[in-house]
Amino acid sequence: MRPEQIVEATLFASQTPLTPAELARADESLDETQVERAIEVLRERYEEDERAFQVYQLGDGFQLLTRPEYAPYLERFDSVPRPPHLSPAALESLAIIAYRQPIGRIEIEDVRGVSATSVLRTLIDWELIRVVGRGEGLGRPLLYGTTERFLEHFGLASLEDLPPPDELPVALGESEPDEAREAEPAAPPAEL
Amino acid sequence: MRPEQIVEATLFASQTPLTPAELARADESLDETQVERAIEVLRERYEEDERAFQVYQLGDGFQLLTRPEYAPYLERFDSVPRPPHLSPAALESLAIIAYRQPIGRIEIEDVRGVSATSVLRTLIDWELIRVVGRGEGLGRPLLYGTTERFLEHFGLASLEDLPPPDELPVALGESEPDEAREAEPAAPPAEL
Amino acid sequence: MISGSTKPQAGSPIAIGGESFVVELDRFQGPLDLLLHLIRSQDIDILDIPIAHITGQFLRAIEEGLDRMPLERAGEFLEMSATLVRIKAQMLLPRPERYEWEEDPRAELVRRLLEYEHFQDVVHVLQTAEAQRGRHMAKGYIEDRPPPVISRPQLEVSLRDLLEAAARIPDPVPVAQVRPPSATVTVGEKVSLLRRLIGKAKRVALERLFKPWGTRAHAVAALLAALELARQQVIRIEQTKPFSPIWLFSLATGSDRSGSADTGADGPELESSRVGSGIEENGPRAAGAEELS
Repeated sequence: MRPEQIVEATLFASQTPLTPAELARADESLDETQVERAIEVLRERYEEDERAFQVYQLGDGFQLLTRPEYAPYLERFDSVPRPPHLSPAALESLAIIAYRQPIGRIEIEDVRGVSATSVLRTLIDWELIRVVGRGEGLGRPLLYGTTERFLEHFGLASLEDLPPPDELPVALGESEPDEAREAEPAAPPAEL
Repeated sequence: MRPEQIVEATLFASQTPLTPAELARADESLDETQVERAIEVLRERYEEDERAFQVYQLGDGFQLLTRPEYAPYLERFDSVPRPPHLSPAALESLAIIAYRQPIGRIEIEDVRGVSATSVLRTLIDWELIRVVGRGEGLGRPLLYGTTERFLEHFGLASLEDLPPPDELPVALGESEPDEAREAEPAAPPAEL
Repeated sequence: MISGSTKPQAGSPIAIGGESFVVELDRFQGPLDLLLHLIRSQDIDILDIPIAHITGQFLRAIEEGLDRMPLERAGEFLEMSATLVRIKAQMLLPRPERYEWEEDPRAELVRRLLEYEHFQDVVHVLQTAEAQRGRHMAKGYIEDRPPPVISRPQLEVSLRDLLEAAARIPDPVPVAQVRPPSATVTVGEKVSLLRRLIGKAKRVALERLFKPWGTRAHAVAALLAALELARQQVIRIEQTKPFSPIWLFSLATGSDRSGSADTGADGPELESSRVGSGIEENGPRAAGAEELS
């Protein structure tokens, strides 16, 4: 059995993204590098053969998903309930957290001009954000950051897929905390 | 979009076998004959390309499944469908309904202290509870009670078989696993 | 919402002055959102906001919607109007009194507006990403046809599980507890209890004087004690509406202990950080290989 066949079978059987490490568990002969190479092989084959699905990267994981152009056909079927679209309030807080993490509640409220308590609870319940630590200062406030699930929900391979702040229409003068962005080499685009 | 691509997307996205008639619902341009031809095309391609999956016929439906030779790899994952179990929250609500029926959502939430909406839906989906009437008062709230299936599932002939609330500790003590009891030094037989 | 009839589209010009000024307050995420809308929809240079003009519009926009708003939200809009009015006043100060190195009173507001606008761009990015992700379907997207009841997998829940859950149900609040007749209760006891409690807190719920005992006799004694101390002008009794809690306020002078209800908001969030991926959330369905992990 070739590595890409084993990886294909495993990706095919899973309903959630799997990391290379998880995929490698399918066989002793596999390691993460081989898995990643296998994924590349599969991607190229699916592309060439014009398969209706492709391997996409979501966070650290990979998942077989249909290509977007098939959505209109599939939407004709009764589908399982999918995560709801986020409310503007939730999106606003999430946007701030995504770009400023780790960040505390007070700072989020300062930017939004409104209370964020209940929104934060919702985002935590949906596992889109989590507590990543505690800040300095009075009461050592909880600091929030985004989760793997956040990346999955928005179809992002990593936070680097978000445009850098200065490329947004309204760029901010002050520099953003984004050391993380430079640290890792960009992963191959997920094509999402 | 070629018919076999639409059929492939649909087969891929579906959890259960779909009949040609169901598959044809994906697009007006498709009829059952075309679907069947598309399935043939896919089968040949998957065979040729040595894909890890194939289109299998199950009853009068078709489903994409991994080939049997990949089972050993997939079995390494925790993927065998396990019988579903009720979450503690669902169980708790079920217990409240069993003992206090007919009872409304608000009263259940009062006891549990948290929202019961989704739990109630789950219990209704499992046909363990049903709406038995409407209460007095504001909005005439729905009242829930247990079903026949509830009795069947828990092996009860009737609701009277449930131990009265004040005997619960005793009832639970009695149904302690037998080994535990046998481990205790048994009272010495009278004859010794 | 100020007026339900016309829904202004984002970016549509707002009629200035007169009756046609229609803004749905509910539509805005908060004061910054509203302010930004006023600025954008009138092609105002954000770096040179005509403060008097905008303040007037802002005040009029919130005027009507305010009392229909929950207190917390209303407070957020009011805070902004206070800021605007303050800036307006500062702008009116005669020039000579303001030094050159002094910051434009509008600077902080402009910074906040720009920052808020920036994150609106991010919101747009996220919305687009979310919509795109929604066009990719995973295996299992097409729903199971609900299987006939007979073929449903057996739930893995035993009667013991159910009874254990039942044992965890708290008892209903007893209507009246049977007490041995010897346990008499006197108004005097309640008076000294109340005096002790009111010494420590500025206000005490009447309930606290009898709830632990739960009998009618205690409730009556507590009420009589409260009335007695009220007569002696030690406390004041307050109830906001029928059947709401009865509060006993100390009339002794002391530090103001206005509540701070919102402070501990961060606490319980940790606990709720995992919401089950289990059956409760998703309802029953044939488990695929979803548990691969």
